[in-house]
Amino acid sequence: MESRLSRRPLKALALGLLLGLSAAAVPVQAANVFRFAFQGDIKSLDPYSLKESFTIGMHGAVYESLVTRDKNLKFAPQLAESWETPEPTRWRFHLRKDVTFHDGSPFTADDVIFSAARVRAPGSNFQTNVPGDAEFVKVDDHTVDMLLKKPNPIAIYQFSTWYIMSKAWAEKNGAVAPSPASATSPSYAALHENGTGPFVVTEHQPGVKTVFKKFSGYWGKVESNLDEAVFTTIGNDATRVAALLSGEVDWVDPVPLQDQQRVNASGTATVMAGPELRTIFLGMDQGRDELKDSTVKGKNPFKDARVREAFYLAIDEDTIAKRVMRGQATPSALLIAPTLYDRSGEFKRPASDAKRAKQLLTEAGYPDGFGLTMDCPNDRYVNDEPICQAVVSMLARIGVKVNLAAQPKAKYFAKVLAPSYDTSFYLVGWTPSSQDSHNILFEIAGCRKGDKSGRGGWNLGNYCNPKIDEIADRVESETDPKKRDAEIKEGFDTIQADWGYIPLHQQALAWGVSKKVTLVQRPDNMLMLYWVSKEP
Amino acid sequence: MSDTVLSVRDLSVAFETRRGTLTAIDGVSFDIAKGEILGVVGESGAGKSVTGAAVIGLIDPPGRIAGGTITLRGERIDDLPPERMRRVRGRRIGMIFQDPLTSLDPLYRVGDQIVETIRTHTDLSQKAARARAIALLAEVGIPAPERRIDGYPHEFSGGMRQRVVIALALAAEPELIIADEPTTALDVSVQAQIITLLKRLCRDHGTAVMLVTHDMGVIAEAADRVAVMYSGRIAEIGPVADVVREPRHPYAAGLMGAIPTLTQSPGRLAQIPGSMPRLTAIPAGCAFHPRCPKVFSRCRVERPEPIPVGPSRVACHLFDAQENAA
Amino acid sequence: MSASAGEAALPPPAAAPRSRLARFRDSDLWASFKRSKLAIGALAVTALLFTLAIAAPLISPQNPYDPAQLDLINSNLPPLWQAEGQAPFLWGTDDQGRDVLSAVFYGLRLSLIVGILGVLVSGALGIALGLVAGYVGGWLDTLIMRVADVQLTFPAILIALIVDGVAKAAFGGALDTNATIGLIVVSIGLSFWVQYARTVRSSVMVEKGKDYVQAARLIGLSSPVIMLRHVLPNVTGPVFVIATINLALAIITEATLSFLGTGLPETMPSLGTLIRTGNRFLFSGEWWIVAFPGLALAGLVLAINLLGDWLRDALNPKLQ
Amino acid sequence: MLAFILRRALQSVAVLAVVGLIAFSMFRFAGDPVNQIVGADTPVAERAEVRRSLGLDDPTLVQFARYAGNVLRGNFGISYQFRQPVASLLAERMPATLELAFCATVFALSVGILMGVYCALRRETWLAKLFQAVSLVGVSLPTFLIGILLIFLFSVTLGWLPSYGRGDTVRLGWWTTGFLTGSGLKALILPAITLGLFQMTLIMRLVRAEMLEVLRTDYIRFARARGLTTRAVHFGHALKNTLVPVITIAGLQLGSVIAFSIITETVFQWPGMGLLFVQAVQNVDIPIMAAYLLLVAAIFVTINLVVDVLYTVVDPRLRLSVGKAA
Repeated sequence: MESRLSRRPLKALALGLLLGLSAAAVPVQAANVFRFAFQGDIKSLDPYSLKESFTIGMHGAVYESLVTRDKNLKFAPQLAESWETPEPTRWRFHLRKDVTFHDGSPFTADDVIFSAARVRAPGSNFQTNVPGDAEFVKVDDHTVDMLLKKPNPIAIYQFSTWYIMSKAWAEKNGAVAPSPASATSPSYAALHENGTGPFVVTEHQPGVKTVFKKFSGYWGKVESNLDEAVFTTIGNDATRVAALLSGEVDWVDPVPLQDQQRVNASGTATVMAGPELRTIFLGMDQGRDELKDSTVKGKNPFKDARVREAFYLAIDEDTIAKRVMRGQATPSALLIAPTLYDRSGEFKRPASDAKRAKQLLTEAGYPDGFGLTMDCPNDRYVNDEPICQAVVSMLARIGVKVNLAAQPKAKYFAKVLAPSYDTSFYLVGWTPSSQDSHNILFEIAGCRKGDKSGRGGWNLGNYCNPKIDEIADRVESETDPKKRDAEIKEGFDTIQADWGYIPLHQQALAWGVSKKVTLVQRPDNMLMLYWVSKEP
Repeated sequence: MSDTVLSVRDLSVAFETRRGTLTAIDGVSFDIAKGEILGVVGESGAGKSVTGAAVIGLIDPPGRIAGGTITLRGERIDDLPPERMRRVRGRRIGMIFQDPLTSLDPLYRVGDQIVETIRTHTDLSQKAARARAIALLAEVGIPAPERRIDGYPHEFSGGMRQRVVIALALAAEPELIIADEPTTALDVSVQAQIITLLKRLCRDHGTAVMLVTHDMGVIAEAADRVAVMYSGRIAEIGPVADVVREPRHPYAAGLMGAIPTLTQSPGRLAQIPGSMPRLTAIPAGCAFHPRCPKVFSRCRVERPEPIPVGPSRVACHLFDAQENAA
Repeated sequence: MSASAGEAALPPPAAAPRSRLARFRDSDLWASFKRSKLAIGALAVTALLFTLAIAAPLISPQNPYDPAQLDLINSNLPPLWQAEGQAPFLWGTDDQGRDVLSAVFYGLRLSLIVGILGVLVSGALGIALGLVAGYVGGWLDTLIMRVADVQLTFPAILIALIVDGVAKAAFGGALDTNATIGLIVVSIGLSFWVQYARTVRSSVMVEKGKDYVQAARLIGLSSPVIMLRHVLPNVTGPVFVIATINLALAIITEATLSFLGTGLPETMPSLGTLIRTGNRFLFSGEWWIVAFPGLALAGLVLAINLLGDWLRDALNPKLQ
Repeated sequence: MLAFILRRALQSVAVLAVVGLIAFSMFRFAGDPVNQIVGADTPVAERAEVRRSLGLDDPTLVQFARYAGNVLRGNFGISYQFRQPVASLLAERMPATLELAFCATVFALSVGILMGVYCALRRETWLAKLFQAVSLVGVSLPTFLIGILLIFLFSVTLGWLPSYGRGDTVRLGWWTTGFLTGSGLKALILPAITLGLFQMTLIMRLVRAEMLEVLRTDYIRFARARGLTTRAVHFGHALKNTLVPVITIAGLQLGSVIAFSIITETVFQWPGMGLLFVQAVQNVDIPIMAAYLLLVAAIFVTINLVVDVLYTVVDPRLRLSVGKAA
């Protein structure tokens, strides 16, 4: 009797404790938060600052464009309700009338005209997104005309990543120019945003984290059920995978190839793989009269097509795709992904043939090979440095001694890009931002003249065949798709015949996605927050 | 004097080293009576300090007491368990080290160190202990003890610090004080003061003192009796007047060759050619025989036992031989 | 005299001239060495690893630095004792078909070269500066010792990163392997000299006050030379201890630099680079790519540290 | 004492000036700052304008004076990568690094001292030998490997602790803290252990060696001779004396903990200054590198000064020599 009495208060206490605990455990209608991590960071919120897929996708949650691309990369209206081409050189855009910026001000034609000027101003990384010769004219508050000097069927191909900014906001905050007026003052637009998109940025710490919250005044319907999205940078591969597997984040990019099996086996997350639009290829300096950092003095071996062919044939891309890429890559004969060019199927990659390669080198006068330096990024593309290493050892077998200079992307690009183009042999990945072959013929294979047009801007080795420039010009203004494809084929044939580039493969996308999350993976490797939903 | 405080019988101390067992003290016996000062002299390495350390139970490993007994007021203390021996230390046996500069913990006020000692061994309150500490400091001749008690050791001069050390040794009214070279590190002028102080305190409190030193001058000045040690053994022990004026053992005689007075600068002690043997190489027979001017064959084989010669005891075959000869 | 009398009374060195070896065998160093099983083990491991490093080109089944010998077909093979293992790749291969065993041998070689060069540079720098500071004294001493204080702020990693960043900004572009090695060696040298300098300086300070230096001055002898002759033997022990421990630190530093991406390139991997690249495969089950270089590095550093530890204890008279 | 502190402060300023000069030289001469600021396609005239606006045409001395003036006002320039003032970038990251360094130091000190004391007092026990062995393994494994192993074990395999970042933080004014949220505290554990491990072993070995040395000193022997309890001897006297030099070393170590956090922050993606610095090195962002250099030096110098002051508080002797740097 006594013992029962004494036990009672204890029981009550335990019960109370339990109740208290369970009450504490039930969150007060928690916000639905999506946490995600990428290997790089969002450096700037200014949508004209950096042409890099992931950053562009993030900007796309906050800013919007006149014309967007849907889940299948087809054009779709966004800030422009509709558009037409009353004549080949005039494009008319009808703007939505119910749109406001995040600061509450209405969206009008003035903002479009302002943005068209800003995106093409010095310091913008998106100058080629809007045709350089285009003039924008306001018809009324919600109608804008784009006037071109000559017909251009692909004039709006890159509009989906040309985001519209508020004129009044930019003027008020000294953010009219994409790069700050004085080199010693910080950029306002890099740290703050004022878009029209479904999300607002509530916190932005470059290199640490960025917090997106739902924009209550958004004009459209949003598929996403998220209240909040928190972005973090996790540069270290192992840490990033660990964060996904432990459920700390719901999405990571990229999942390293070797860890994909483990992620899939985890039960909590899966790898979403799909072909990417980016093509990885090798380029050779065919411009300089003497190859830099090479044992060959006084001449440039790459000016000899036989040497280029020998390099091409020495590299066994099939093995690279199978071994280095663990099957997560599609060997490519072209500098463009198959989905972006209908007649890709007609091209075949010449089979690797080390014997023939050696013979070609001998014919070209290098029976013992030669030495040169190869530039390679080590944190930009999937297994970029291992690919380069594999190339180095394959070339070693035909007697070419390659000194591999693998560097982080910041240093790498500073070296190989304009203005110095300081490279003899390099690896690059390229996605045509217009998603069209013309971009390849123009920027990658066009002769580098250093003019303002941007032709050959990414032709780091200055492979130059004037025939391609002619073809590119015809392709640009050709409106008949059939004829256009034929012209393009001629261009690609020429590059292959010249052994101008060594295309390797399209890498596979490798997003690690929590099973609680549904989202859309487009081949352009952009994560669009407005398509992300998460089980609460 | 019959009132024996300390009695050491056949004490041996050994050190285990990687070269085997070294015997640092070998069969040492002596007594100290109440109020008596026994001087222990000898060269460095003769075993004086080790004897002191053995008595207070502070021989660090790898050393150990290998044989013999130590009794304090009739109670055996060499085999006490550590905790009980700790209670003997400080309470019943006090100790004074050679270097007053390093004997005091530099981070504590001297008063705190005295109070700590008093309170470890008595039930006095903090306040009472502090009062006693001030009295002790006054007794050892520190001027303005009420103020100085809150000073740090580095604020005291060497002589003053040795006075503090003596006060610390006296803190719990021990029956025996082991003073290990208490004046060696001090200026000559201060040495005399410290010796005088030690003598006075010992007289006032009736404390027995074991005064370890290599300085015959100090012995002559302070000790009642003296033991001369050589190679871990006692060569001669007896009243100070006898040993100093009429040393029997050839080694003791050599030591007495030049006794510096306290007012003069101390001269060299060992006037005997050669040096004391290392512990690893103690010769057979009498340890002193290689240096002894009066060596004869028996010394090389047989170890001399202490035999009474007058009021002293001397470990030398010479006196055996003399008797034989006579 | 204290209670440790037994140790202090060791026999004097025998008067008769004896061979150096015999004297060494009789010395405390040797005795303490024989007693310490750990020291014997550490020395054995160190000796083994040094031998492997020196003999790497002779005993490796493959030259991992020769790209022509790598074949992608052999990539990612597990160790020989596993089901898919293939001869001659005892410890398996990495993602480039590089034999892990050979890579570890060559990596040991490179790590040791970088470490030893780094220690030599820092030692030379430190001893020179310590001598100057101690001997000349005055404002030069103050300056050198203040710089040493500042230096302590910046661990080798930080210095190396800054040296690397500045070098790349200044020269632009990638450096070749030899330049990278040089850069790392310089960084290590710049960050580890302080201890040598302090040790040598204090020894010089002690010697400076001694009679023979004053005497030498009086009779017009060049005292720096005489001092050198007295100072150097005094500091050999401590300097050797510092060098041993620094060698371990230098090897770790190089590995860490490689992890942060400023170390040696993947085509010419040191142990650190091997761990960095192998680290990618830690989660994927291809454990052998990181495990063997990791074990080799840990073993090497541990053995050297143990040796250094034991040396320090053995040479420290206070601890005997 | 005031004079001493004043002198140290002056020396600190001199040290900072030297580091400032180095930082300025990096800023000015490592590559052309103009190239870093403007786009590659910027015309020459515009470059010249930027050059003028940066004051790069002025004499070097003027430039250094201006740089120093700017730095004193907290203006470290604009980051090349982020287009933001370096000062605000660093300020944003500083709480993360300081909280991590603080936890790592607390961990290293508490565990290191405990283990060190244990190893010194119980030298021969198997646990002490185990600690010794662990400490050696601790210094022999590179930090990044330890971090990755911890992540592998506790985040991936066991799923107990987060693998990256700070968890949820609370903003208190300009300071963000992870101490106030559960996830913030959990996120601290692995990085703090990783960062503190090396210092912990260092402190453990230092405490052990220092304590063994202290235990051999006269004042410890004297304390034992006074009959103090083992507890009082070990923890009252030996430990306190051991900790005096340890404070110095630990203080100096705090500076290197902050610098060493570069590695830990990279492994754990900890959004602190170290991570910012590594990114800056990779992107050749000289203004951040220079500012970080200055900041670490400033932190170090401040710590040094604090340690000096602390030293005088703990050690009444005010020893001027900075201990025996092990």
